[in-house]
Amino acid sequence: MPSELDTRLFDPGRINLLIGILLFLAFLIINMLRARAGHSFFIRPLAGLQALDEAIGRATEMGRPILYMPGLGDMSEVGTLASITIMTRVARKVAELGCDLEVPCYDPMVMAIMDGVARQAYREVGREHDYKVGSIYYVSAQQFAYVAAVTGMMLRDRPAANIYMGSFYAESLFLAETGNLTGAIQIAGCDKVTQLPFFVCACDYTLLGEELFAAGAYIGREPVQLATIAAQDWAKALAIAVMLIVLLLTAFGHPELRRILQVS
Amino acid sequence: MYLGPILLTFVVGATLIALYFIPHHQAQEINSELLLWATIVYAFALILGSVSLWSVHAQRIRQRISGWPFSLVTLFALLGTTFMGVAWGIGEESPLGRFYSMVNSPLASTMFALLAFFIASAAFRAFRARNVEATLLLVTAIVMMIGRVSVGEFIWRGFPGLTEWLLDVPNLAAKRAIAIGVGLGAVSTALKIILGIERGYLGRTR
Amino acid sequence: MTWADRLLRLDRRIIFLLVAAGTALPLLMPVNLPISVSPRVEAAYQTIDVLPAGSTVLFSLDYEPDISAELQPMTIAIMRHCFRKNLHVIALTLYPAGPGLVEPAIRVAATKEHKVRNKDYAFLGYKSGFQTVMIGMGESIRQQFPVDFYGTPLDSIPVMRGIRNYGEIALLVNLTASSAADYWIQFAVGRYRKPMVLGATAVMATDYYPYLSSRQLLGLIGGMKGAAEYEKRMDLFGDARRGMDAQSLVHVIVAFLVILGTVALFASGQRGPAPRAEKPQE
Amino acid sequence: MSPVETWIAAFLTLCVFSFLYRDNPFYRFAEHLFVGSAAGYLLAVQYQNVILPNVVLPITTGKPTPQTIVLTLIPLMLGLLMVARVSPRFTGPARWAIAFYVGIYSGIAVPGYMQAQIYAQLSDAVKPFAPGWGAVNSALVLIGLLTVLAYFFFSAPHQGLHGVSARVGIWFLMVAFGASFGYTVMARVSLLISRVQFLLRDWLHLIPMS
Repeated sequence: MPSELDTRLFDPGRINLLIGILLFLAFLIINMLRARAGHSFFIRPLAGLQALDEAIGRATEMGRPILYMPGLGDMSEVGTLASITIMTRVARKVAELGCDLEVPCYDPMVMAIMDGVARQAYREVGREHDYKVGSIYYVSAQQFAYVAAVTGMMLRDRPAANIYMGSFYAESLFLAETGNLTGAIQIAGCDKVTQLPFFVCACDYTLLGEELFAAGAYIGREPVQLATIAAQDWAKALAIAVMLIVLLLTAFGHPELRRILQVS
Repeated sequence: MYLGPILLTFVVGATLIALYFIPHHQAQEINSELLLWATIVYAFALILGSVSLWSVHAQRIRQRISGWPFSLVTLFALLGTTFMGVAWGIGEESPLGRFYSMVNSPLASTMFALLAFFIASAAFRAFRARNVEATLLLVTAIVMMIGRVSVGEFIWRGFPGLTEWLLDVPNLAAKRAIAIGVGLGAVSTALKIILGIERGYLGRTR
Repeated sequence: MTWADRLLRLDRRIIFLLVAAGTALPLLMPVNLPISVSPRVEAAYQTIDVLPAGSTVLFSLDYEPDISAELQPMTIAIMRHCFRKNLHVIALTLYPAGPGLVEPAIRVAATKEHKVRNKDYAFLGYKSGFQTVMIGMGESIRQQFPVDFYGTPLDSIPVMRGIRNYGEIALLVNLTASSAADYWIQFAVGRYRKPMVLGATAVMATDYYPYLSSRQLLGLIGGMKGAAEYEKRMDLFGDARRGMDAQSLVHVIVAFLVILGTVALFASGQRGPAPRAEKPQE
Repeated sequence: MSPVETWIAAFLTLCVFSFLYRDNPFYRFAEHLFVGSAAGYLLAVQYQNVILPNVVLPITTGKPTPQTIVLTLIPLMLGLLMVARVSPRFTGPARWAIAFYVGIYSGIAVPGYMQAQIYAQLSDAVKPFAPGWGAVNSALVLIGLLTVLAYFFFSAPHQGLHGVSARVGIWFLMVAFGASFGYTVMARVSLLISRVQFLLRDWLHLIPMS
């Protein structure tokens, strides 16, 4: 047999990756401890988030529903996870004001989770019985079947606000263009760079790439969540520092250090 | 009520991270088995989803909401395709296979093709050089569109080279920064979930 | 109302008609504009071209009918190239609707290059679960695909003899319209150190330039245009090259529309609708 | 495809194209047909490819060993908990299945993203500069990378040097968006070409078959 069965308990070629994960974990924990100790974190404001409340308010006045699309990513996409966190805020606001919410889902797992989030939000504001079963529903895990159903819904039910948060793909232009045609307020957040130009053009506010993840943490303004954004910034700073040091050393004839970034 | 599931997420997540560093063949088998389980859970979630789709349309029919006959179409299609696939399989020549290439394929590809029209209308209506940023976007887009096709070379021989440079230098730089940022965001979110800091997915908001 | 104002209110259906005409006319009356081969496609071509005869190339063809316009011609062209160089081909797909496209594509490529199933190539069929399959194949291909698409056990297929896992694969070719590419890069390239060539839709192509520069990918073929370039390099005349005239014309139309929109906006003296999307205020 | 199938496919193609004029009953019919058949198709595929071989067959065929039974029952239990969510009373138990599922994907994500998107990209970013004129490009890539990273710094206001970098970063971002946009036009047009090819060639026979 050409390749023997592997019996090693650790792959030494990956130790640098392990160190990276542990460092990042340390950044997270240090910043969370700082947050516990009462340190307040500055996070630059994200315009799209401030617009969310406004949009929900307007929908309530107009008596028309809000359409919340959690993207076409599954649970392995971080954009979906961020979308779930943003949904917690949207659902609570919607529950408070008592307007209609529609959440068509592409992934059944996401549907189940979103349903749980919304129920909980209604419970928290003490309106458990106002939650409409079936307002969060699965449409189809086939991309354009989903698009067909949602655009149809946009044209017929005329939601007052369309909120796109999560990982969107080719459907972005289709949905955003149709939404634009119906005159709804549109707020988007997407981590797929390729689709951003379309959201930027057709929506009132757009969270670009990583801002979507930050929004998830930013939204509750809880110190522990904000601390995680700070930890990410530390990691970014570390990455920049490592890059510059290695480049400088290379310029002075010592390219060896580059190996610390190579994983087997 | 939440402690159990949070612990489960922690154990499963931490195990999968550990397995990345353990090349032992038995460890890798455990890895495959766990991934398979996730696939199975998803399959059951899809059953849950289909029930949800069914009840939404059944409700529309029961309450005679405008356009309810169309919901009948959805229900028939759902029931019919599921039955065909479970009874006779999903192969290329099975009834479902033929149905798919006759109905789903043309519908999906035509929906996709509509985007060509939408993109043209968006190009006219929304993509306008309002400020420096928008102008940069537009000029790059036009150079790309013209430079990547035969006509571009006809107009100016330097076009293909220019598009390659745009892709290789500014595009590479921006995409790389985004990849790093998104990567960090992803690692951070995943770690938060594994550590139980982020619990939104369990329906717990605080 | 000035001409510019009127132009700004143009019914979008007129634009739709323009696009429809721009697509149909060149298909009915082709002029076959010349095309040149870009360095990325050339790199992909060379990667395959230098493999010694008898090496095994693994194709993961992860796409469905809706996107096949871009990837199907690519599959045929690259496979024909492998067959011409007497390479062994193993194909699989991670999409349930994939086999309906992949099977005919291999058959066309093999027939044109006079190759025989099981002797020169094998088609393993579909298996669900991206990461599961990719990681599992690192352990054993047979465990993931005990039998091929036609139900033949892998052990009785000559071309599969001695092929256990990625260890015996010389090159991975992934043609996809989805994040399957990311996972192949993470697992086959990252975990198992396999060289990889990517064929992607044009939309995805720009996102993968960083991976080319870092040599995680050895070549990149983007969309129908990329497929047309590959066809050209192979001296073939397939569906991709046939579509290129229409492609040129519609691009010109869209570019013209962008410019027209901007000119009309300035001529009308409006600042237009205030920029609706802006970066976050501070 | 047989002639009848081609006609049905062509009819559905036209139903969808009619949406360009405006929403109408034909489009609505196609839309509802599509939603139902897509959901049913996926369900059938999951049944045939996942549930049947991994859950049903291992315990119903041959003599299953205790190990097989346990390894099959665990995911089956988790799956059933998921389905039980149909009734609102069972949202609690379904959390176990969700917790397992999310745990798996978070666990894969950590080393996966760390390797492919952070280490590999950084390691390439610190490659020695290309010689000659290439060094200018290498420098530009580095500047672009640093400034776009600066734009995505959230815990500092965009002021001073950071403000300038973030602004330059936005320019790089816009060029990248433009490139994506150009390529997207290309992709969508290709798909339209293929649909028109189907209508003109396979259905109307106006252009010769290849």
